[in-house]
Amino acid sequence: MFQKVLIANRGEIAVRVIRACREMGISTVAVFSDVDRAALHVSMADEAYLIGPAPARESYLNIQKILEVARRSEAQAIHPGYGFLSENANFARACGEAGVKFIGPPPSAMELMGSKTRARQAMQAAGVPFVPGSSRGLSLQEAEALAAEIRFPVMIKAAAGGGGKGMRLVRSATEFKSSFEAAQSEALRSFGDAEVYLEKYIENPRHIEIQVLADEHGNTVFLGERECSVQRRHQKVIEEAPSAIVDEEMRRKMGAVAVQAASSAGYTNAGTIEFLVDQQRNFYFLEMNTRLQVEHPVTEFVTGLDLVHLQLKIASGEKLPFDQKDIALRGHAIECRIYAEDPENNFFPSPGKITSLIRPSGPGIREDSGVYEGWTVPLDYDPMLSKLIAFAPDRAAAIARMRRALDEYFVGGIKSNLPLFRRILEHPDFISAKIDTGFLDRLLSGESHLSQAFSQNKDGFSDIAAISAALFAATAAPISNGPNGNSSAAQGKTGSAWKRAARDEGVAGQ
Amino acid sequence: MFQKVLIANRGEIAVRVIRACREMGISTVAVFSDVDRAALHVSMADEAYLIGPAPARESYLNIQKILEVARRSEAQAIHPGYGFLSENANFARACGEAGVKFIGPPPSAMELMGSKTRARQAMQAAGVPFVPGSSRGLSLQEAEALAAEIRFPVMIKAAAGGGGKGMRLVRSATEFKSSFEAAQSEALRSFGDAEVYLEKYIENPRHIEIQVLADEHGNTVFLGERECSVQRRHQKVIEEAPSAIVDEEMRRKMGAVAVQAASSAGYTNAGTIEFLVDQQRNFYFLEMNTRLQVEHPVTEFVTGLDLVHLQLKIASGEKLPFDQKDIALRGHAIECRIYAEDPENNFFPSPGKITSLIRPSGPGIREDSGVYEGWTVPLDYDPMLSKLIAFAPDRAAAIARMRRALDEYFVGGIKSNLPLFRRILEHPDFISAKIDTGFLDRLLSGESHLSQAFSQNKDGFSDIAAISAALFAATAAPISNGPNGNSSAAQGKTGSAWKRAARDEGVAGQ
Amino acid sequence: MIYEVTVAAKVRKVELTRSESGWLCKLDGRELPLDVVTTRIGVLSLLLDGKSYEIKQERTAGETNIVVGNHRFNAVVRDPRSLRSRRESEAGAQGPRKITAPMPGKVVRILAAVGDAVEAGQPVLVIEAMKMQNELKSPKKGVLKKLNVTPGAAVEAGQALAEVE
Amino acid sequence: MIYEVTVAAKVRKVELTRSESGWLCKLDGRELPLDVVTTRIGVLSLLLDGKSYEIKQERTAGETNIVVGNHRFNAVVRDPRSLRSRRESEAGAQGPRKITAPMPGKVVRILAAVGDAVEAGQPVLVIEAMKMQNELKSPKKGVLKKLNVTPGAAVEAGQALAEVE
Repeated sequence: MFQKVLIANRGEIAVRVIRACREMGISTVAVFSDVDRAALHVSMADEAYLIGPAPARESYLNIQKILEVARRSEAQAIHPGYGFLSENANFARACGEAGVKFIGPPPSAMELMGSKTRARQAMQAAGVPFVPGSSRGLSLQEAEALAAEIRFPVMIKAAAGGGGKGMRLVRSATEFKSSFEAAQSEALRSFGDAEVYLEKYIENPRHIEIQVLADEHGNTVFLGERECSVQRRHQKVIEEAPSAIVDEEMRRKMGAVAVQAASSAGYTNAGTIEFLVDQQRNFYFLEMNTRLQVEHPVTEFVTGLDLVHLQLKIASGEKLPFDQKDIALRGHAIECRIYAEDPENNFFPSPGKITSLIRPSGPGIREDSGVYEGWTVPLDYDPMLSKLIAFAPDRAAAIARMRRALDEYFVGGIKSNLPLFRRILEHPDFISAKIDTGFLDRLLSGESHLSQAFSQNKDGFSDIAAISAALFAATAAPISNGPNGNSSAAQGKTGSAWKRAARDEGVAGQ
Repeated sequence: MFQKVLIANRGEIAVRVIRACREMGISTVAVFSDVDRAALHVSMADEAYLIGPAPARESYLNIQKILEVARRSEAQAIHPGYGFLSENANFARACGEAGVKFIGPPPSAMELMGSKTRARQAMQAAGVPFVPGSSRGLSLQEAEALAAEIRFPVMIKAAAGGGGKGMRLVRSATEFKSSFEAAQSEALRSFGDAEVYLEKYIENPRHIEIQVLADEHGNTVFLGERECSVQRRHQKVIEEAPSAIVDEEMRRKMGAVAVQAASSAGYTNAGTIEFLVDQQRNFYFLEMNTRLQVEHPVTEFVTGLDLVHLQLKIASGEKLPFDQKDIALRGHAIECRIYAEDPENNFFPSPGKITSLIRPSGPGIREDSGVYEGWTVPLDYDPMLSKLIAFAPDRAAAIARMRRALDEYFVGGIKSNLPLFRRILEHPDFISAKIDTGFLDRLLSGESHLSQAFSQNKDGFSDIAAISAALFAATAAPISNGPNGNSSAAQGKTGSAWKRAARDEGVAGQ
Repeated sequence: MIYEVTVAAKVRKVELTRSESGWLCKLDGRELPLDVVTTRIGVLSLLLDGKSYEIKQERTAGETNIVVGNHRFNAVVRDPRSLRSRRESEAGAQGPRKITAPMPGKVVRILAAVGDAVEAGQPVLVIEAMKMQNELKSPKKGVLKKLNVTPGAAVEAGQALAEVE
Repeated sequence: MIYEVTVAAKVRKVELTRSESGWLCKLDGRELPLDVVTTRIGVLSLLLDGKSYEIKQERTAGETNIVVGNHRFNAVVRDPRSLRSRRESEAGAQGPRKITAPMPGKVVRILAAVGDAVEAGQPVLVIEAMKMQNELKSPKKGVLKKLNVTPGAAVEAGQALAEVE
């Protein structure tokens, strides 16, 4: 096993990996940018090195700088987390050349899976089921012809893409050209590569993915599925394991395909095969994520395993300590991604100082957090604060438990999307597992979110709220909010005045 | 299912039950004493009623007052937690007479198991294996005769006892009389009943217990065992599930005995049969705890079940939702009981204001806490702050995880026994599971605890500590500590001077 | 102390008097037998007729919300004795409409020029924060009268960026 | 600022100078390139030559400990400029030995009378707190000179209860 591991990431996932290393007796090396000096991962690591200014490309994406720290600290391996350099084959290759083990798959497998068109070709060759469409980048003309053949609606996707960037849904030939060009230019902006391809659009699909683990001795297993259909603009918001629509037979089939896909790509370490599932429960390969997923904790809860421990063991050359037959699922787990963003205001990011943080705990609750009370969430990165995961014997109990935990959870000083989760978890379609990737966008575009979230007619509660607002004003303790650090009294007035003005001017409803 | 449940308890267990009720859609009624107005269970409940002054006998043990609140709030059931009235058959009977369901066994089973001598008679009739000794209260003369017969060492125990009160180990005839009388008077003081009985003392036994669940339709199951051998003065300090020495066959045998014991007593709801296990792995009935145990979370982790949910279901008349064959154990769980007491100073209680609280979280960690930052731990009750539970695929990983979590955990303003746990979890005998009920007392009576806990020779760290102490002094922020609320600067000086004086005078080493 | 509190679209009058045992509270003239304890900064425990309420104050740069259990209420508190507060209130009710930054960030694009006619809801500028771009829209139909920022400018939450009349 | 800090049975001299970029630190005359950030009240993050230390200040009524990672150190800080501090220090080093309450509680029994000869380690009084009774013992062989409390008295942490000479 490694003696020292560098974590090339920040936030909750850096903390997650540091915890795993500590549990395994491995020293940890953190890297941080200028604005992250006081971040949790810096305090928690055994060593920490500044690698540059706030912008990610000058720090967390700076391969040279990170390898220099690895050399200096004599780290034997690098865990990339997710995001940043985690799916960058050049980084993996540079690690290898620098004599540092990259904790993830070989660069060749990353490259294969990183190009959606190449991945499609390879997976089709391996017999993996696919949504009808092209398996390579297309010109506008080719794309128009293919769209006519597989019929609208179709989806245009960036070949180098991910995270919803460079994607366009097209429902008719008339909008095709403008969408195609918009997708190309967004792909170019986001990934430096304008190549796009085409797929038949599946109406109301579910997003279900299979976790795989492969050691470096040819053993590959799958750890059940995750249902990730609750998405906003193609970004996962809630994930669960198992999926309500996957039975033992479907799980075996999807798992076999996932293992086949990973094996044929020469894959090692942890990875995820994402599938679209249509209303007849047919499943189609979507893409492979060649890294640890944000949502790995739900799999950990239902399998009883620790994926980061296993990643470290695999990367250090150990064999998988179990066979497929040893994997059993038990209970149900749900994860909510808590973001610093305002669900009542178009999900605008809400960085700033966390003046108060009350965290849920107790039975069946796990929180993987990257923040603490008093920490100022910087502007510069993904605004995820933490992941809240609930486990219970069955899905209904897990939902109830998550609601209980959300009621306990409180973030003061900045906006968070906590109110959104309560709304989702109370929705009859979510409760009955009638979810697909359009569920959340439909929910959000329905009745005014604002009026839903803010209680109007609960009279007892509004009485209490009115009195409490006055009590807070009367007992105001100094709260420093943001870099200006006004006293509470002064701020109360400024804040109220601003809010009043904002309301009058209709800004809040934007 | 009940609509409303009163929780006749405080601290972490009240919070635990409130959480379970909330998850099941049940309204909760808290009761509190004068000093608990700001306690966590009061804020978390839907309703809360003052039941009297701080002393427990005037509040949390006040049956009339609690039933009055039940009537007034229209609670349909009462959960007694553990301690206080939880094993008081009179209370259970009074609940029944008041038309409120007592969430626990019938009073008859509580009474049977509450008297150690009657329990012994009944259990012997049911064929449960026993440590040689008496099955009823003894006079001094009878006891002396029996001790000679079963041979020293023997243990004198209070018939109405529990928690180590009224217990005396006697190794020779010469000390017998004084120990017998001391045990009698302690039993009288603690339980209002001087009756004591006698048992052969098992050298270096393990304390292993079986969790049982029985519904009101005649179904009884067991949920595996817990190893509770790490005790200080007969009080459990660390518990784990499963036990390292219990294999499948022994588990089945112990489980069958436990189910037989519970069934023959007409037991319903959750209960625990405690066994002593000798070095040949023979097990002997010790006693039955007719309530939820402090350590129930380790069983929840390895079975995937929720015992409080099941208690509520059973009490409302539901059948157990599973059979014995559905119960499977997976992984390993360890619990540490975090107390406000000073392990470097003879475990003196350390009530006071919690000025800082940093709580561990992340994978495999559960915390059941009854406190929060800013809360003043009152003098009047058991000083347990919280329970920290770690789960991992195997025992070694669970120990490593618990150590990681303990490193994250920080309680400022009062002393806690956190440093003790690190010491235990690093001990080779604990790591190799060579533990018995004398393990911890031997560990504590060994080399000076003080010199162990305070690092002397870690030079790098002592440099850092010296600089940090000065930095804290230089940047001192006002910390209010205790009711006097001095400013930090003033307190720093007073504190230092006092400490210096205390050290000079040898108080710290007492 | 007397406060005017706007909650759930209603203006309520709250009178608070410190007594020896805590606070005496009147809501719209009605006295409430309230038992109030501050447990943490920004957190109150209230007991009223046996009901227990945990109240949290959710303050951000822009606004104050009061969380009662799992219900959230926007709250605007006014101390009627404060003259400044009253003046600002009156001023805010009229005049041209401002476009304000809802969070700190950077102006990346400006989509209209001073003097342009704009529709209600028409995007006027784009702000980037935390890797997301967000359009800020005109609150009303009118003419873009002022633009206080240029592309690349860093802005604070609440800062007035433009004005439509 | 100059401090004398007693840690791990050694007296260390710490010089702290505020600079623009933080603190300049000298330990026993040796300059350390320390990067210091306060993350929470009572919690520091220190970086020194790449090593990261999280430091927590564990203060109770009686003493201050410094927790470095999972190592705990008792720390006594003295500002040599403080005259009062110095005088107390000198006074504390001599004279009769006191028996002090290590936690708040109630005196339940007194086991020796003023004028009695006591052995080192002999129980002198019993304090009860949180349902536990604890004996307080004589710190030295001598004569019980003073008893400041009677059975039933409530005592604070650090309060001098008796004196042995």
